[in-house]
Amino acid sequence: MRSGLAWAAVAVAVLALALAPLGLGRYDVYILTLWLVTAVAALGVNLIVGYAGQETLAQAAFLGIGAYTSALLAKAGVPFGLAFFAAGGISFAIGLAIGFPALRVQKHYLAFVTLAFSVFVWLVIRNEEWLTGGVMGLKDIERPSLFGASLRPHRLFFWFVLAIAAALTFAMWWLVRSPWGRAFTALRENPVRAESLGVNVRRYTLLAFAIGSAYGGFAGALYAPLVEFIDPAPFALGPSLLFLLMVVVGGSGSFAGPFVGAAVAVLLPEWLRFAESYYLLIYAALVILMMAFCPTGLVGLAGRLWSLRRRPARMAEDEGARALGEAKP
Amino acid sequence: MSAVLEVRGIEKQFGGLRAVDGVSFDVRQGEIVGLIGPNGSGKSTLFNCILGQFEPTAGEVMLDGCRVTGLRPSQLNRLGVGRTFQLLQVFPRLTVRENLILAGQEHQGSMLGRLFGARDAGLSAEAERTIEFFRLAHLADARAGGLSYGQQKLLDVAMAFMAGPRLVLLDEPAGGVNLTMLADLRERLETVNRERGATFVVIEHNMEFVMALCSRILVLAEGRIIAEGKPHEVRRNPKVIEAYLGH
Amino acid sequence: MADFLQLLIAGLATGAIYALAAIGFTLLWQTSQTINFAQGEFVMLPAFFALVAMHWFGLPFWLSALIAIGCAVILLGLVFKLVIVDPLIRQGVLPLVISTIAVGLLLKDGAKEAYSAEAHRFPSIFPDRLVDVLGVKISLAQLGVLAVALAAIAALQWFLAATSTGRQMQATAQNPGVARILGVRVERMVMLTFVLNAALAAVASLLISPIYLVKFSNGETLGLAAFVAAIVGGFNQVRGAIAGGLLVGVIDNLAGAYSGLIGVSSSYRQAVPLALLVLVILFRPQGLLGRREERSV
Amino acid sequence: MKKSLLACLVASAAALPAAAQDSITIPNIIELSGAGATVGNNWKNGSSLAVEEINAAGGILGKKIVLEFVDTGSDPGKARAAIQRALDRKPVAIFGPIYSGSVSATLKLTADAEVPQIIGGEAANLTAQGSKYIFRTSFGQNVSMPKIANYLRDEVKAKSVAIVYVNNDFGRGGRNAIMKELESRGIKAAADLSTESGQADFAADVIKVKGSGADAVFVYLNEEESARFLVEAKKQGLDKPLIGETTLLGQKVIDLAGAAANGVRGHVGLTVDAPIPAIQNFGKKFEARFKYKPDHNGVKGYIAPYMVKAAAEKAGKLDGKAIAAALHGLTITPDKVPGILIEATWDATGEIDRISFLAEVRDGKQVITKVLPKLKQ
Repeated sequence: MRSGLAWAAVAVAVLALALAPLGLGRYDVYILTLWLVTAVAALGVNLIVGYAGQETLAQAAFLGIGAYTSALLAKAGVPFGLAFFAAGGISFAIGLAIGFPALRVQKHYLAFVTLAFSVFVWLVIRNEEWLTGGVMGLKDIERPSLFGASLRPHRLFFWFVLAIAAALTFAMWWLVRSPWGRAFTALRENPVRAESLGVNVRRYTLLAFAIGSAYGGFAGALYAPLVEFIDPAPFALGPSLLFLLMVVVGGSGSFAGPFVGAAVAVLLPEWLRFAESYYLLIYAALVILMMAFCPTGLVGLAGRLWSLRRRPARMAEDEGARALGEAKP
Repeated sequence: MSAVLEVRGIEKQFGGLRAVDGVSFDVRQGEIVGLIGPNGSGKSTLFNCILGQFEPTAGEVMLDGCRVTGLRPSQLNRLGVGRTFQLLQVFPRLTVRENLILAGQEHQGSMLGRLFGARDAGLSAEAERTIEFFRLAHLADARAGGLSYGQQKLLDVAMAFMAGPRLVLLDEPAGGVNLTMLADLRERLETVNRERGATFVVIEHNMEFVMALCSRILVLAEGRIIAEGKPHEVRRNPKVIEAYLGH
Repeated sequence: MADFLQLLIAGLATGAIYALAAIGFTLLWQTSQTINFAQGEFVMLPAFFALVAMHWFGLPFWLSALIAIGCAVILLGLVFKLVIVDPLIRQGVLPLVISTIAVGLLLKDGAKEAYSAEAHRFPSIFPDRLVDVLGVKISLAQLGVLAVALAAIAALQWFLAATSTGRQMQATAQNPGVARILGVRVERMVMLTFVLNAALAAVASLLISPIYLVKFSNGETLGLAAFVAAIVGGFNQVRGAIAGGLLVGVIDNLAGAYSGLIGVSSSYRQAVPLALLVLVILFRPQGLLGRREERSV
Repeated sequence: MKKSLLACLVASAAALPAAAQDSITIPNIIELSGAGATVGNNWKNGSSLAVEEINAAGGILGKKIVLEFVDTGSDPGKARAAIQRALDRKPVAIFGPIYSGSVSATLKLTADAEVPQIIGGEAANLTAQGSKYIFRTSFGQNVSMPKIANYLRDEVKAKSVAIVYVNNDFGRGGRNAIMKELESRGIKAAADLSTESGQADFAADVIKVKGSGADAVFVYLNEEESARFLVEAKKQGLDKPLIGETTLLGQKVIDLAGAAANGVRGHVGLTVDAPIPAIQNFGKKFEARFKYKPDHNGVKGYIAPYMVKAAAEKAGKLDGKAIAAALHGLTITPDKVPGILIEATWDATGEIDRISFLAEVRDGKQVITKVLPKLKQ
């Protein structure tokens, strides 16, 4: 009964999204597309941070790996489908390669290694001019074609991205409700106990990190044809920190969190346009308030308001405190 | 009967402190062995060395005659060794049923099979049975974090049995559990032992509980085994009395 | 050889500043498990306090410097602890880490909007003179930076080891539970580490600004360097942070000069300290001088 | 319901302040945060100052100008989105971006929309891509680097040169351009040193320069890094001529580097320090208004509105296409439009042509040693 309702809500949301561009201008459609692409990368961060309880400071770097992989392959004449899976696959493999040594040691070390990796990727993109175009970037990245029709028009490209994002979202949903998802939750809540129950904590953590990173790669493969231009700036350490911020603001560990967080990150600068360069200040202040009063993020806040109406307030608070309070090392 | 578990000269040093100092013992199929000793005598450290949580400084552990020293806890678990911890360790955000399925799922099929297969990893029926067996049926869909302490303790123990282990190491299962629940717990453990032939090693401070449950008792003091025998023998052993009273 | 010494001394002077910032990292980590991603901004900001005092209120430099340290202690020590860390540590480590990232953004963009996006000159405490030692040109300013930084570190070490308050702080850092039983006023000690962190950051700021110039974005490089230094040296030891800071400063300079010898372009200079970090994590995860923390069950 | 909510959210995001009939809005898509924040804020202040003056004098063709500032975060992707958004509202012109990478990412959009884009970028290739709608506010590196190379050959008489550049789009572009020019003049590049934006310690770089045995050093860094480099060079007693562009010889560098800047030489385009009363007057106005000395990006921002004004008045209408057409081949003189500061001409590719200077720093002051004429008289 409840799940039937949830399915209906999802169907309505997807339908609404599919129809949205009909009433919107070119720039608005661009922003919506950017939101979807950002949300895909954020889904990956949420898997790593929210479900598996690790910290990643390299999602923007994986976005970059995906973007350059797909752009370079597209320029070499490789079909988009292949380039797309190559972008995700390479990110997955690199995720395994850097996660493997980092996860031998304590919790925060994955964060440290990804931080170093993030800077390193940025340096490679900037320095290897022969491959990546260096600081001048790669121009004129073609949008893919489908059945012979170019997806250059902004609405067609939006629908294309929507379809891919929906598929990736479904795959993520499948993953987190499978036994793997249960294992992820277990290793976040209590890795020692999980290990004693036969959960290979290192392997699951590594897989969560690699799959989350692959989502960064997939998002990158969509980002390049969306913007039609890439350069090193959006793949630096700073944007990686912003990915982490966005997922926590949305609600880490909740399935809708990344979508909400990405919406805030993409749309807030638009809403705060009147504030010109002050919007970063406002955003930062909001994040701090959010963390202090509702660490479960906007989704948690919405849930709390909802249950306040329906249940005694005390229970809702307990729930909120429980959600992130136990993420201690 | 053959020895399920053989412990040979286990030592564990923390800095200058020798927490476990050359412990050897065997546990045979179907036995319930109690491990007692004063606080700080190294019981939990010994467990952790056997179970791969700590790497012992010296010595080895054999399971069914195979050397398993240095294996990770998850590998040992998949070889059929279950355990509980001294402090309560359930997953508060999962339901009772989910906790139990989690406890068994890693023994079902392959990694990929678990990803693409059924959500319950084919364990719903087994979970149901375990829930019934530990008398948690009315709580099956409640979040574990919302259960009372005793109920959580039962769940904790139940999880250790989910995968049908041959050897279970229980660290203070009776700690903090009220009297009625305690009798329940003992009776359940005895039933598992009888019906499934599971072997136990139990650390316990509650002497009544341990004396009634165990067929053989090892006494640990200052990292060494100072006495071993049937419950009534151990009870009268002067070394044991000194170890307890002298500290 | 002279070149090498030149690089070594320049690297040590910069490294001493990294060490000051890195010590703060380790102090906060030890007493409250806080990873402060705003640490670079903590070093960037106090120089702005001094600039405001000098240029807006026309105060002399020495007074402005004192005011800068005072403001840092209050805002980056007390207020940071009470307004940011205290409410957030209750929510867990991740929300706190996220918040320090946000604090960093806030301070950086705040300084830019409130003062300016320009780089500013900052008066040096030390005379602008050069001494020539065995063909190595050393500026008095550099020596001064090194001397003051090392003196601050020595004073800190002495304070931690020889005073009763210092020992209580160490006890708090190692095991707050036990410290509390022993009668240590743990809360006060934790607060003191935040104050110390802010004071060290302010000293670092006043020392480095004549060389780095004062700019809102200075914290990015500094924070990263201090972070790397803390991990390389050992996150749980003050002496580790010192060694890490000096090492990162020297290695960065040597990498800039000699990376060509091993066929690496100097455009990868930034990668060298990070490679060191990864190596340390792989082979000595507790840091070069850190204590090993046994995995708890 | 969800759809309308979404549409509403997005629409409200894009909603613009309803522009009054008697004013026109010109979007500035510039670097207000991130690595380019200094550059962008100078441009912002410069263009604001010019617009205040223009509006006080009655505006352009009777319309007041409203500037809208949009932050790119120094990210070309965001710049592109912002330009797209601005173009959806059909402005008569767009100002910015200043980073060449961001310009490169956006110039096709403005060309397709036929809206003139007045840029701050200096990379050589920007005007070579066939856009009829971009206009520079300063020399491209394709113009300035040959002048520097000539200077190195004829005045400095260097046979080999060490190049120190900042590894961003500005520095990297200049480095690539000067390499080409040096090669064609038979001058050897003795060292090719990449440095970081925001780098503080130049000890290693100066040692490498010294070790290279070059006759002269070409320093192509942003102002702050230039100052830090000069201080280190003086400390280590680097005695080779230090040659540079506007970012090495500006008053700002002199202020920051102090005595270490003395003896530095090179070629400068339009700077606040040029010995021309109109320019120095601008510098004073700017400093009075914003409490600091502008750099050349302030000048770039300042002349942009005056370019639009002169072109619109020539075309007789406020229309993007007409303004662009009018700017091609237009010479604006300060006697007619004082805000242009110095006579300037735009060619068919949007390249700017005006006089420039050879200068050196003596006793903490920039001294012009020679005035180079416009390329085409």
